[in-house]
Amino acid sequence: MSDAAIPVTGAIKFNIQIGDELTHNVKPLLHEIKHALDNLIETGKSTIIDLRSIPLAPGEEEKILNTLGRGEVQAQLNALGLSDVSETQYAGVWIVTHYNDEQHVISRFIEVTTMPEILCSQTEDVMKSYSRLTLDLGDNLET
Amino acid sequence: MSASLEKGVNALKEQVDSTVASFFSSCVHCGMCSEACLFYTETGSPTSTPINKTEPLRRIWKSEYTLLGRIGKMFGLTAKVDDALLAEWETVVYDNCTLCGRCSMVCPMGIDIALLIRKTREGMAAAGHAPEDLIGATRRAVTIGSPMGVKLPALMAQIKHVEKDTGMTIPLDVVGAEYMLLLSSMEIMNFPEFIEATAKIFDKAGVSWTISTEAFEATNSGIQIGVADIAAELVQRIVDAAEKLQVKTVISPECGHAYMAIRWDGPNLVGKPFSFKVRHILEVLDEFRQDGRLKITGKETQRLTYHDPCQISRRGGVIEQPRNLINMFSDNFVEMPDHGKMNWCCGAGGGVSSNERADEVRLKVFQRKKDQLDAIKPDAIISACSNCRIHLEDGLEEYNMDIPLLSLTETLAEHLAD
Amino acid sequence: MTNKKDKSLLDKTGLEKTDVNRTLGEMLRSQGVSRRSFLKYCAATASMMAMSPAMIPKIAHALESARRPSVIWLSFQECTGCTESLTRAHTATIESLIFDAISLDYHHTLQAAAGHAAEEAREAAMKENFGKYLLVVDGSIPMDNPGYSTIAGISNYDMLMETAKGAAAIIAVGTCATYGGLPHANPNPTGAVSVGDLIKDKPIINVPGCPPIPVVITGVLTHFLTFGTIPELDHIGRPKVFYGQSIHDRCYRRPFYDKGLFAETFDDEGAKKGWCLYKLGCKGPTTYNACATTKWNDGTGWPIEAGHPCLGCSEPDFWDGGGFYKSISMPTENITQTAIYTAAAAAAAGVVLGTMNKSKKNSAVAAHNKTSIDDLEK
Amino acid sequence: MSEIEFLNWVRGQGFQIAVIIFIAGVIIRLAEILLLGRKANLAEAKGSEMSSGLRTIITRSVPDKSTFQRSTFTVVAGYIFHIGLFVTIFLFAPHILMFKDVIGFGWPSLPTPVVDALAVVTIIALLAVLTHRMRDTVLKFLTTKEDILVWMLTILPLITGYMAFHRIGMTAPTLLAIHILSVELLLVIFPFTKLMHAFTFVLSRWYNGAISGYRGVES
Repeated sequence: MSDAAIPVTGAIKFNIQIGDELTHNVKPLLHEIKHALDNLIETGKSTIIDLRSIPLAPGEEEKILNTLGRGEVQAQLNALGLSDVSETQYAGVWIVTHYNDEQHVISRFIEVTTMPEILCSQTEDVMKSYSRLTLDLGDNLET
Repeated sequence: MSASLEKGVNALKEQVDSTVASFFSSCVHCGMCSEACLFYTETGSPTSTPINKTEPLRRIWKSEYTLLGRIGKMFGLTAKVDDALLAEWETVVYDNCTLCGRCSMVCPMGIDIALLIRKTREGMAAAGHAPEDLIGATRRAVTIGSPMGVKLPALMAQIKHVEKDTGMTIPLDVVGAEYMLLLSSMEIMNFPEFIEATAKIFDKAGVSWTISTEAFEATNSGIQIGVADIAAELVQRIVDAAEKLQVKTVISPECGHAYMAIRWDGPNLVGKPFSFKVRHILEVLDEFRQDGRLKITGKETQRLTYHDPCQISRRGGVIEQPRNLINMFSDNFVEMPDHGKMNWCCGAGGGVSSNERADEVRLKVFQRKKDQLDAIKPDAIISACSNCRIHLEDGLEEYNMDIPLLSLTETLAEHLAD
Repeated sequence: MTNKKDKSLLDKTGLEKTDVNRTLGEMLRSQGVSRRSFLKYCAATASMMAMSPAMIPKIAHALESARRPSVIWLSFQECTGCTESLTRAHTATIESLIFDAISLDYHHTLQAAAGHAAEEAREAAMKENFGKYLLVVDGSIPMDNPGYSTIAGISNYDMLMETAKGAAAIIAVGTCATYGGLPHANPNPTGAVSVGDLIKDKPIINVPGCPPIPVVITGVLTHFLTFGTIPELDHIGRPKVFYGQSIHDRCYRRPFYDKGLFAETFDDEGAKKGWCLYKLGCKGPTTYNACATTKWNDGTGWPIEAGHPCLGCSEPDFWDGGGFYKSISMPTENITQTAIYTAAAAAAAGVVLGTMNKSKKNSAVAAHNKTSIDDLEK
Repeated sequence: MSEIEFLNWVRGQGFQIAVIIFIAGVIIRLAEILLLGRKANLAEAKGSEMSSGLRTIITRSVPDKSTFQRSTFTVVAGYIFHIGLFVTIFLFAPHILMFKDVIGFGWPSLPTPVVDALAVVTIIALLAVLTHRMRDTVLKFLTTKEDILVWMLTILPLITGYMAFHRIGMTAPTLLAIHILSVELLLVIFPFTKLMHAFTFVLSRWYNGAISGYRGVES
């Protein structure tokens, strides 16, 4: 398989010759992304597509990811294992991949949004960090 | 012993063989046979659907010769044959069927429906459900020797006329003659010209022939009414005469069912192969033609068509011969749509013409023949069956059509070169 | 490897008591899990439960306030494959959270305690959480002779009935517990029955499969944990989210079936080209499971992707389907032999019946009275 | 009984019972017919029975022009549903596997969408045939309860097969089991109804051709 935008699941590769768009799910999915982009422009609403819920033949996920390509933003989270968040060559189309701590993909989403929610600092965490910083500063003053 | 249901049922049981069983096993009720039968197409009556006419025989086959039917019979579930059924079927089987066999040619399963109806008649007759008129005709055939009651003196009188008109001698009871000619009562009474024509042709062809004074009647009411015993008795008379005169070939005249009776049913009725050949007059004439014994002069220019008598062409196998012969004296021969083995019956064969009760329907179904004739508008119709000929004349008159009927043998004789 | 993965489960089963009144949200926060991590956890959970991503906020909310349920796991006539499968699901941070969130109070394969101590743990958990605990069962129950399978001298039947009494719901894990499975296969020597055959008054969630897909087991646990309810079930008690569609309908090789392109053997061109495995006995068309989308081994593949037909393991009586390599359109019995014997017997019967026909006809001919002209009228 | 148990039963015992009745029935019926025998024809032959009989087995599949014109619907609809039945029964890959299992050999199949489309066409043709049967005077007159039963048990496997293939209304194992059961019902009634024409047409056409051919007529 050609190099995908994002490393794909699975160490084992089967020697299976597949025809183009075996499940006929690749094109419809790309169209769905197009409509989601349109919806984002018109109404500002985000769309999330769970790639695990779609039956795909070996290689088809790579095909989708290849088509979407790489864009300007690539971010890595370290929260309960790694997560990759990257914008594709189509601005507004993001790929969010969650790994467990054994580097296995546990879920992969295509998010059509201006900014995936998971990248934003969460209010709860911000509040927690405020109190922690306050606490830390207090400690420093004391020492 | 008189006719009874018991005898009828037994007769039907006798009729079942592997052909009957496979035919009934194959029927899918597609109804296509109805469209092959002029008694349906011209009346629209579904009871005239050919396969329906076989119902009494079908019930016997089902209840006596099939596993499920026999089990059903034990529980009274399989339909029975009773007098009421046979009485109801009498008009269906005798008045509305000429045994023309067109249905047998059309059935996609290959069921020989005409054969089944013929077999059904055996049971009907034995059970006393044959039409009065047919019984009368059969009685005359057995007791007098002719269904029309024609006796030897009548024949002799006609022969005298012919001899007087032509100056020829009609050979009677000549031992060792090559051919023995049979005649139908209708020819003797209505068309004595046939005797004259035949005599002329045979004379020109230079063959030896004879008429038996003991067995000159060709028709066989036994096969029309459906009593094999009587049919056999009538055939036996001819066999006896032919053997006595030591002829090589017996000639069946221009009569449909007579040919069926003597040519195809005959040996099977009497239970042994014949020691002589049986040929239809048209077959004999065509043989003469092939041998160059027929010298023809002059051509008919009028538009001629040929009506195939069912028992001679479709059921008898004489199809090419009449056409070969007509083409000798005609250069304007046209075929009706559905000719030859697919020709439509005139509507009067199979005993229908002897059955006064069927007169109305017989003329009604003539519409089919009228449509055929209207399609080609011939100047004259040739046929090779006296019964067809009489009925065609009747029908043409009924429908105000003015087309003359010709006998093939007679027309040929007129064109003989001197 | 197993040890490492089982670690947290074992931790949980060492009769260590945690405060059951704390919500999951509180618990996670106390462990220093960030909100962002929690969101990631919710997203992964939604994906695992085969729920729409739109459900993520709802899941987050539900998990926030979810309480740790006590779980009792009973193993009867089984091969431990289901537990093996479950531990495969328990590989890493995210999923381990789910198990951190439950209190697995009894599981005789995984727990450290043994003998009386183990049974005491079960009884204690039952008593403490009566009416609230979740009962997980794998394995079938022998009804022929209780001696076929006992635990601590207690027959499987007795233990099931006793433990089921106080259960809020029962999850039957694996085809043995759900439909009898292998022990139930013809001729069923132990008289094996399923949980559902014995218990009629409790909600039962059937999670069949031999074994079930690990994330399906955890998915169902998570659903219960998240919403405190049982998921929507199909007509044989399976959660519709996982068992709603047949393998065949979700199979990526389906286009080959539609085109009529089949592998005829395991090593022919068709097999190499990845064609449909129908002819090799694939039970995909009659099997409802999530394999085609969820896949196995951390989503790396599944039997059909590996070139092997589906065995139909999540369906009742899949052992008695005439063979794993016999296509579902084939008869399960040896018809050829039956046909030959039948033909021979029928030929004999046919000769008898045919001869009867012939003799009937002959006697009709013999009974024939010569019909003369005088016999035609009545 | 679970649905898979039901499916296993129809694939196992149920199928076995149906096949036993079908094979035994067909053989007994054929023996019943053939052992009746028929008398030798004593008339001088004008043609060959054998060659004419064999000819008619083939030629009777095609009606003459005039018959076709008079029975166009019956012929066309009949052709369509017979071809449709042939294709759906014998050229559908899963069915061929079944035959292969029973008789030991198989043959190539048609692509599934082709069979699928033909199944629909066949169902439509059979519905049209029944409608015609109910409306045509002659057919209405000839129609017996057996005809209706046979019609129902012929269309049933097509409908259930279509439903099983497209998974309409019920779960796949149940649909498949119902489909197989419907075929088994068809097999059971087969030898005792007009369905036997599938075998006996060879006999009756042969006899027809032989009878005619003996007299020198091509029938």
